[in-house]
Amino acid sequence: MSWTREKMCERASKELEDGFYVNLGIGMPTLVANYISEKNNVTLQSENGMLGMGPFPKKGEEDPDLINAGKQTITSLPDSSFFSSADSFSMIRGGHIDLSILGAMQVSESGDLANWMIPGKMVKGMGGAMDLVAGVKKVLVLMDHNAKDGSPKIVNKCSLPLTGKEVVDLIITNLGVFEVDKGIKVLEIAPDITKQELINNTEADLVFS
Amino acid sequence: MSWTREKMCERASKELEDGFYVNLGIGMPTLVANYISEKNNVTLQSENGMLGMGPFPKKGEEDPDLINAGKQTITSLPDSSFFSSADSFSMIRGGHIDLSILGAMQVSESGDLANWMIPGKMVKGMGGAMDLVAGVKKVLVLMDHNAKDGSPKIVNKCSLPLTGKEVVDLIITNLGVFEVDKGIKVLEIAPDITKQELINNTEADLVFS
Amino acid sequence: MNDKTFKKVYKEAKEALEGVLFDGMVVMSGGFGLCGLPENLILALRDSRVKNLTVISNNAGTEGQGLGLLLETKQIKKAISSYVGENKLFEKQYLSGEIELEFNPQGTLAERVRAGGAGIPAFFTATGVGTLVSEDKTHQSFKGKEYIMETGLTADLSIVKAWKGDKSGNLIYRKTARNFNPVMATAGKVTIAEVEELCEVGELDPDYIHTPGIYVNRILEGKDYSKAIENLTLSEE
Amino acid sequence: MNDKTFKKVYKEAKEALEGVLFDGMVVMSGGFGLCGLPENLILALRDSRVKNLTVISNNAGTEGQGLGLLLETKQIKKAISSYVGENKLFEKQYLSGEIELEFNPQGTLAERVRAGGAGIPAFFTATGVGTLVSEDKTHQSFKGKEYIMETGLTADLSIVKAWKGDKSGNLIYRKTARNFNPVMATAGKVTIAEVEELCEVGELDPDYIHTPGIYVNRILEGKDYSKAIENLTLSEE
Repeated sequence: MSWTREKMCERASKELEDGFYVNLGIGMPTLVANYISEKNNVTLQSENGMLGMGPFPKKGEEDPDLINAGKQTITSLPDSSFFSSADSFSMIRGGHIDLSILGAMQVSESGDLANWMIPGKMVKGMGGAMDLVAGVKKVLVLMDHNAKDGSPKIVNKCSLPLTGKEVVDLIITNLGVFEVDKGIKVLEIAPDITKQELINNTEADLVFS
Repeated sequence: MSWTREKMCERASKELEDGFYVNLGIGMPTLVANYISEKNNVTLQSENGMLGMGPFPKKGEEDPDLINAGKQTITSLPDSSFFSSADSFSMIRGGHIDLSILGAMQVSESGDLANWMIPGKMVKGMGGAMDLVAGVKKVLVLMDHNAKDGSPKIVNKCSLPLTGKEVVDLIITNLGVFEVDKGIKVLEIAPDITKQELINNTEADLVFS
Repeated sequence: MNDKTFKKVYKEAKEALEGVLFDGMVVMSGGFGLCGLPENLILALRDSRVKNLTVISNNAGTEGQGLGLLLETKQIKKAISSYVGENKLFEKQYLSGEIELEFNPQGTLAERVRAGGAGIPAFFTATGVGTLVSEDKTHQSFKGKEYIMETGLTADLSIVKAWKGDKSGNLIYRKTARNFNPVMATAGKVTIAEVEELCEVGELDPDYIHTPGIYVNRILEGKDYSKAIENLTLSEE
Repeated sequence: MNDKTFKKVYKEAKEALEGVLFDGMVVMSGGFGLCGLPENLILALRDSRVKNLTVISNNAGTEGQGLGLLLETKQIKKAISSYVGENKLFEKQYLSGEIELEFNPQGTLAERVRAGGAGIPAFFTATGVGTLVSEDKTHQSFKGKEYIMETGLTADLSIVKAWKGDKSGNLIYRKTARNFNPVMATAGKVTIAEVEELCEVGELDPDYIHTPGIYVNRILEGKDYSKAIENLTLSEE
């Protein structure tokens, strides 16, 4: 049985150590915020210029001047601070963010990441993704193990244009948890998934320990 | 009769156009502030991180957190703003300051400026002078025409280490006012000073109009 | 530009734009999505019909909102942005070749603008190394790590939106409506700011000014802010 | 450094320095002259007797004040500064070869520190072109103007002084005591801040934070600030 999205997010949240400053990408990574316990002091950064991102607002409390990088209405917290885009990316580029969680189209065995562009399709832009993967201390990819057409997303070499080269540290999919460190090391396998199933669904060579 | 220091400062103050943002160097240039009329909106920048520098404080009103680049106690004005050293020099380097008035040891006919170092003597450092002359739109040198030993300070080529190359636009001395523009053009001569006296006291060729 | 008259305050956005516009100019516009947009100035820019603009802005607006307004009137020749999703009109004009597009990583875009305002012609960053962004760019290694060189950006005109501003041009932004506005204010040959509340000089605390007045050539109090929300998201309880 | 325990608040400067000092380390210290100096942390640094320090700071203090204290104990091996006047002890140690000195133009120093904190390994500036400062540096021309390349600076430890700070590390500076403190806070592998007033989280307005808490690993409320005035100048009336 492969992991549900909820289970994947919960697993990803375990990577958020006490005191971590974390940037969560748009989409599934945003949901990881639901699994942050109040006990461990995790601070969320939003690259449009905010540290200390709070939950979504209650109805009627939304503020058009207070949005996250996905343009969603959010709230602030007592320890929040606001700053410019330049200051925000100085924080990111300068290696001050401990962890970034992003979605991906492809990850290669050397940690190359592709998640911004499909040739031939309209390109919306890379936004802050290239800055995040180049600057943040640890990059975690949270994605389905296979594309919708069933093709593997953990590949020998990305066929799609890269977002960053040798940037991914950890991959969490619905089938398992993988460390990128001179190859793809299998750290955990979802329940009832066999090694062979993992191998069948992965193009890159897997290292089992 | 050569100009007094007061007269020199008063003459320099005429270069402060309405609406100008101005940085005044340490020493005689600081005194130019005394000749700024309230009518023309001149704003003084202090490179340690302040725009809108006010007069020196009255006794008992000095604030150790409020100093200028010469480490003198100063005051703020209603339009003042404070910022970091990095932001201050972004303002300077980025060409946002209209005019800088500095002292000098030597100015060459091509506008090279030497004012920070005498070889063999203890060097205190260039502080912000190199940034100012490289970044500010117009650089005015305010200095005695001759050194204490009588040697000319407007020279063919600076013998002292440079603060900046081809940076000086205007020179005001006790003997006259000079524009640096493919040579040293004499704009004004102090009363009772003859052309010959000027020439005798200047190493660089002078262009009289 | 040094405004010799030191009359920075303008009543209307249209009036504030007078004398600074020309076809083919480069315009920077603050804002992130629809947040912190100089709405009045964008409208006045549209009404001016100035054309062949190169627009530097993180996004290209949505249909009928933000810079989307300048797409309708085909005033934009080129956009330098990090993300232009959510805009079918942009897509159409891009695919038909009417509009040129240069993508910059968001942090690189912000830093290029900051560099432009700070007199830094170029800097090195690891962002984009090994990607399409690095093509044709100077590569250099520092302490064993590879970087690419990016250049500073300036504009003929920067239009920014602040929360409060005083008549000497000091600005304060509110929450995440700050975004690209402060850096763009520094990088325009002329910078025009619109504010929700125009204050008298002395009303703002000098310790909390985000944009010192030196960067603002003209200022106006905007009106009828729509402050549209692009993606209203509420908590469930 | 990520402080896993998230216990940022320390009672004493001495305690705050525990575990981060080593001989030969690079230390950045905020302050301009005697204004905005981390007085408590400098004293504790002196008392620690850590030696062979490379100190990055705009000035070298005066005798018995600021970094002058670390000169008395000969803890400084090298200084990277823009101006070291007004300090006879520095002069003596420099002339005798006990201390190494690297002068940077003040704006270049500030920008190098900012770059270090912002992940920018190098940038170009016109400051110092044609002077001693440009010797042995990479020259490059942009749009017909000559620039030199300067590199980013980081430190093993940054010590900074703020006016108010909260327990999550957010800082606010007062007047010109801000100076180099905010950029240095970003460029230390470990940054320790001392504040005049330690506040509870939530007491500072998120719009007016000068240094976001992410940059501050440890924070303490300082005491007995001397806040010496280097050059008392009064108006005549």
